Amino acid sequence: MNPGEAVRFPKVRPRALFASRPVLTFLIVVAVWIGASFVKPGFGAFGHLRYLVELGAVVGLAAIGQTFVVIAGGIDLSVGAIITVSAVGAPLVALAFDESGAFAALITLAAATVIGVLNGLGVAFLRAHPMIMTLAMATFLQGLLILLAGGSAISAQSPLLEWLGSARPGGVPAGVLVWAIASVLSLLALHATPFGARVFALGANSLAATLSGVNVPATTVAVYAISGLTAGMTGLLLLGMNGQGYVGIGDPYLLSSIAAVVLGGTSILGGSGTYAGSIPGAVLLVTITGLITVVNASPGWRSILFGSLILALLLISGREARRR
Amino acid sequence: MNAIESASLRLYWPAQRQRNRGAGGLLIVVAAFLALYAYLFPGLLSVGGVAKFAQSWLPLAMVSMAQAILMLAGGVSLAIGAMVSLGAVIAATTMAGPLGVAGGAALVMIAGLGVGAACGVIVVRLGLPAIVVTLAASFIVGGAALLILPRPGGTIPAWLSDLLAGDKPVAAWLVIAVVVFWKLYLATPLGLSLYAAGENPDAAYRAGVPVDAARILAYAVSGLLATCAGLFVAAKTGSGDPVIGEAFTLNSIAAAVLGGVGFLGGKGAMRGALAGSLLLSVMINVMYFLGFPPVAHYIAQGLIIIGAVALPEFSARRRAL
Amino acid sequence: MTPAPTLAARGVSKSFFGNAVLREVSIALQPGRIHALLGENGAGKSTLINILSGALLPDAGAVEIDGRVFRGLNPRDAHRAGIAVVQQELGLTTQLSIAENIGIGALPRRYGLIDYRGLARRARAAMDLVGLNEDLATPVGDLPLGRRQMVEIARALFREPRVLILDEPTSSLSAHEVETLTALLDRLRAKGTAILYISHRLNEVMRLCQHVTVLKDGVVTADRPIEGVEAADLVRLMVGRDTGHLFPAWTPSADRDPIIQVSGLSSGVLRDIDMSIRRGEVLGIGGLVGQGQEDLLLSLYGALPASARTAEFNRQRNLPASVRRANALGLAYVPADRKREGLHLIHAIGWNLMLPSLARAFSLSLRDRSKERVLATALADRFAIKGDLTRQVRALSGGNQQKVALAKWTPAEPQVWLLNDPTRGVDVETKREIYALLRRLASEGKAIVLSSSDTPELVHLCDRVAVMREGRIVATIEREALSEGAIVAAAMGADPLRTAA
Amino acid sequence: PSEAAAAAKCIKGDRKPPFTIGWADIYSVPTWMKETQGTIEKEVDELKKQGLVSKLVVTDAQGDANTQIQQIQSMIDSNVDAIILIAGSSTAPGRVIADACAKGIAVINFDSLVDTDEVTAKINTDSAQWGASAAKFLVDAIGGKGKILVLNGPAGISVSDDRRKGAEPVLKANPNVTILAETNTAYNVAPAQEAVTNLLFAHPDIDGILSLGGALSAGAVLAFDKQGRAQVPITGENARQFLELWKAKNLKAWATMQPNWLGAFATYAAVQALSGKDVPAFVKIPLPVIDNSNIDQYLAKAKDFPADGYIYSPYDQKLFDELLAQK
Ligand SMILES: Nc1ncnc2c1ncn2[C@@H]1O[C@H](COP(=O)(O)OP(=O)(O)OP(=O)(O)O)[C@@H](O)[C@H]1O
Ligand SMILES: Nc1ncnc2c1ncn2[C@@H]1O[C@H](COP(=O)(O)OP(=O)(O)OP(=O)(O)O)[C@@H](O)[C@H]1O
Ligand SMILES: [Mg+2]
Ligand SMILES: [Mg+2]
Repeated sequence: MNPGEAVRFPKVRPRALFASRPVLTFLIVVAVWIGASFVKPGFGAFGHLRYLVELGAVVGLAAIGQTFVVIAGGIDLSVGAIITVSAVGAPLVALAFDESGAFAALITLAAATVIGVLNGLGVAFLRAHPMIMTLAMATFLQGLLILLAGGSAISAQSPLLEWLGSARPGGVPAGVLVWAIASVLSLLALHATPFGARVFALGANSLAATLSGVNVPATTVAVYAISGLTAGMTGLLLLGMNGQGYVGIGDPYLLSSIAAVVLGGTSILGGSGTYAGSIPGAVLLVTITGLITVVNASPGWRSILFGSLILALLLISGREARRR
Repeated sequence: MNAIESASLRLYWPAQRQRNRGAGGLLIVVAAFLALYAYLFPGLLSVGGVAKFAQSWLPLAMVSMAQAILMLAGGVSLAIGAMVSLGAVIAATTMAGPLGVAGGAALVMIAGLGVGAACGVIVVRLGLPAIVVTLAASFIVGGAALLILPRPGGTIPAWLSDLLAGDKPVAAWLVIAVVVFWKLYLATPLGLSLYAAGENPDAAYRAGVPVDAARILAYAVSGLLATCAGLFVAAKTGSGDPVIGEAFTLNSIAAAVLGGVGFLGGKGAMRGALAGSLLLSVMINVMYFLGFPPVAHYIAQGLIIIGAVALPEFSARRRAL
Repeated sequence: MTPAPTLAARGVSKSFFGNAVLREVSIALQPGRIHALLGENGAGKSTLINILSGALLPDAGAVEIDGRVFRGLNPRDAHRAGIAVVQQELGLTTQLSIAENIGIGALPRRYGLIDYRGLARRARAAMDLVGLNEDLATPVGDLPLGRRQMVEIARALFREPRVLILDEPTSSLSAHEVETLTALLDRLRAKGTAILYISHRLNEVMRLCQHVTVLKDGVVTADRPIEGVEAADLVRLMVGRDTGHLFPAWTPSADRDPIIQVSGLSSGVLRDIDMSIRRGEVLGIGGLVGQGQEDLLLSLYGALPASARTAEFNRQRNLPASVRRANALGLAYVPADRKREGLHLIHAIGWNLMLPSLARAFSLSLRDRSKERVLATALADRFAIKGDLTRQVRALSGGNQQKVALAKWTPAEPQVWLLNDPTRGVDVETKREIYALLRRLASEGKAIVLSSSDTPELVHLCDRVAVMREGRIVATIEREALSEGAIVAAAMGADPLRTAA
Repeated sequence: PSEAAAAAKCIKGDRKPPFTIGWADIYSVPTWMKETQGTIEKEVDELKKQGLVSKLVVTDAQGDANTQIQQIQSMIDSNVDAIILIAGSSTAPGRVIADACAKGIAVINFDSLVDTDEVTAKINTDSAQWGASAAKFLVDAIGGKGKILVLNGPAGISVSDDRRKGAEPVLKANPNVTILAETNTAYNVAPAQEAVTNLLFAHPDIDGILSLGGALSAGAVLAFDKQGRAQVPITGENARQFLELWKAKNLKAWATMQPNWLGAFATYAAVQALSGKDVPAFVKIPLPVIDNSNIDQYLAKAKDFPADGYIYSPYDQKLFDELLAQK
């Protein structure tokens, strides 16, 4: 590196790294884990922490697409419905020749991606606001579910889903493995490819992006397609973990995917952020949920505690990040 | 002042008219739906018909305004539903007691203003993202509602229910009262500052606009509207329910966005949000009278929502060509 | 002993993230005097006026109003003390009406409500001062850039200030509007207003101001009456060395084949435009502000739907249907409103410089960061964009932002540059560099289309100037006939030199 | 007149067959609701054949009690002859239902009940008895002492509150049974599995699970299974997944049900009331019990039911008539 370049691109100081939202969120997760294991010994058991990460994988997978969409300046309110549709729909495409269930999974993922593409087309070409487009899509999918759900009595279990839901190669739950691979790919796509740069450009200023030659419609369609795909993956994982898809299985993951993204430091206004923050964000959310479950209190108090914890943690990470 | 001069100095009403432009397409769609509804159900065009319809629309109208105010200020709230529930349970547990209707209503308003302002202070002063702060608030407020009333119950004095939700179109008058309240609010310097503070807070601050105060006030007013919507729901149903408001969160966002209120602050007008909520509300009745089965409901609802935003977009583009 | 200045800064210093931007700067504004504040882009002018008006707090030093020291001055206090600022970057609220924008922050009230009658009357008076004749109720979002600038000025006048601070008020104004403003400032000065005037247009400064303070790298290098100072001296004080002519020598280039030819182009306000753009020329687009210049550039760039009877772009038939198509045909566009259309403010400078290349690259190829760094460094060096390129663009001064908006296109080696007021807010030194760059590009056989509100720029730089009025090209003035007078005359509709485009 | 005197509440006797039935569904998408809707449609087809019913109008409030009120209002506006409903809130629809009743519309409320009495009839199993029976089974199954988890439905909902309240006296009477923790989740598998797994780690010894409905039990069984813990006695409902797990894991379990044919029965009762028959104000449906003695009968029918559905007990008109005859 020549000296001019060193001035132009100074090395990131380690201290600055520690003040970054992803790292900070990660540290908070670790702190909560340590704190909770003192209060509730069972909380810190390896098996429990592993389970929390496994749950985090579900939220985290859904948060992949949500991160792309939010960075691109949109929001996807149909992830919950897409998750449900794939979890309920996957057993319906079980085919006789397809013994592993892989083919059915592929069809399901393809369908979920197509739903995402439709979202993207609506946002890009009908110019419908992302909230409106994806909310309307969620409504459509509810209608679709009335037709799909309960119509058939095929049992869901295929070897692939069984593996996804309960295998632990090398002690790592399969879902976590899938999540890890998907995370690496998304981080690469977001930060190491021109496509990722376009996503950031689109979210920060779509007009300037257009005038800079970015293919805004194509990029828009792509991010929603990614969101559909990862929601589909989430649906399959849930199906594997619960042995059964049911209507409403995806509902909790709409708000939690958004919360994970924002807790991880991605701006809801678009244009800035990273999936690296959504990862600890997702684990943080399931950790708090787990923590609240073991607290003995009335439902009202538990709800209050949950909200207060989120707020308190946000205060720590949010404030630190702003000091930069 | 001569006539020509006064003509060139007209400001308030022309400025109001200008703000119709963005909402024009939607207003036409809404009018069409209302006409269709009246055609399918002629009973709408009676005092009782208007009364009943206004009763079902009013809470959604109020929460849509509560949401739109925040969006104009560059925020958003996921706690609207919980605030409605809170308003409802406070009303249902106090109004029949020693506090009476007036005391209960005051408590509802104080709770709305207070919780709203607290959210506002956290978002504005601490610079935290509104969406997560209000998500947290939704759990806290929802929890508080459950503590006040762990299961549906409580009562609202019958005369109040009969007054607000009887056969007289009191709810319709309330819609008008809320709109007047909003226009008054927007006619105060702090109210109008909402637009400037929402669109470009830095520039507004430099122009001497009390940005933080305007935004915190917006949160407080939003909270007030939400808990008052809860009070009305409680009166309409004669009782309290700690989870009655849940659906209002997403519906309020849908109505506001449908009405052209933007997410980045300072974009859109309240009439759009009101029109959006009216569309969402009347749509339910129209589909019923058209005899749609539930599957068709879902499909049609999606199509109507997309259509209402896409059609004006297309007609606008054709004009541009 | 002179009376206490109306507004003064005493030894103020300010740094951002450890970079000193102002070092012990003092400045004193006297009533009845127009005080010029000069300096290169990034010298700290805007920062200084932000401190004077309470928008920023100094790290050290103090602000005095009428001799009284103010600590923790905020914009509201400053307004109350009679200080009004026209900010460099537009800060209007698009949905509100002109009148509401003018009044906001100081709305007249009655029974706690806004007094709309009073607001209308006073806003109209302020608008009359700056020559805005639009309807009071027009939403500001409907106005073109230049008119919005006038609204900003009217907003400052609305407060009937004792101190008026103008940060590059003329950067998006046309000659005609500049006239109006100049006359207005003279009148205000005569009435005893203290005025601080920032501009990169030295001729304006020489004509208007009585006193000058020059900033260089955050330090005052001169503070003296303007009488007896030459423009060249001022440049030397700002830049720190002798410089040559602002405009490069004009030499006709050899290559004069048309690269773009359109006839009957219509779009938006554009009516039936015939034009040809040749390789190796700088084609100026002149006219009053908002006569369709921007629409013309945008429709050539595929960013506005347009139709044409015939069109030939780089030997391809048809108008480009999209920006990407235009880029592929070798066109690049640099917008006037760099904040909204040109740059991604929250992203790094280096990232902005790379965006057009990234927009063209294959989606899922891996980015080569080290190559990007080399390229970005080279671009920054070439355009004299100083410092760390990992900072956000929004931390750059206005002029430097403009350089980024221009520089980012060079790696694409466009054949046709569509430039919309590219020197808006750019300091003289950078202007000189940009002018030299444009001529060099032209001599390399590239075509430049330069729309500018700065008439001297058109006169000295262009091979031809097409003057627009109401969406039409009303005249095309060849090099030999070019003069400011000819352009203004054509723009105002009094041109005898009318020739075919 | 004599007929009118005997007539059920709300009925004025001015409505003639064939009747229009309004089915104000709170949320039509969940499988339990779809199955219920199936029984209603079947019953309506039957009644149509008899010329008693002309039309079934269905609304779907998408889970929102406010929307349900609006839709019931529309039913009143369009003058249906009967409204059958599952209430989205035990209090909210009270006033609109009373309006309907005052207009002479037969109102039959089943499953989730409203507090108001201004209805023709309410039809339901006894939630308190549900909770009590479940608790009794569990206490017996763990030998009268031990540590248990209690899985409740969502907070703030009457049904889940009532079931829990029903269990309370039984638990009180057995002080050796301690409650380690309680949960409130939607009546679904995933949240229950999540909560129980978290609780498994916090509490090393769990002797039994008092699950008060829906698919919660299946979630708990899956949680134990996945964490490799030995299954414990558990109560539950007739969700097919739970019954299948019960058999597969050889559980010590007990289940009851909220029969889906309540829908069909409500339809039948509405027509009976409109036809001038007397209908009791409250029809209490005896709780069917599923235990090891009869689980195979239920599982034998499993294939006729959706994989995420509920296997309900058989019904016929004779059963309905018997239920209506009760006092
Ligand atoms: N000029 C108008 N044309 C039609 N309706 C109007 C007009 N002015 C007010 N209203 C009524 O007022 C209601 C809400 O108030 P309004 O829409 O004026 O708030 P607003 O648009 O947010 O205010 P502002 O325009 O200042 O932002 C609308 O639903 C509409 O019925
Ligand atoms: N908010 C900020 N954060 C970081 N750096 C800033 C900020 N504001 C200004 N600077 C830096 O301070 C320096 C001075 O900026 P300033 O805007 O005062 O320059 P200027 O003299 O007005 O330039 P121009 O003529 O281009 O407008 C620049 O280097 C700029 O990068
Ligand atoms: Mg500046
Ligand atoms: Mg500048």
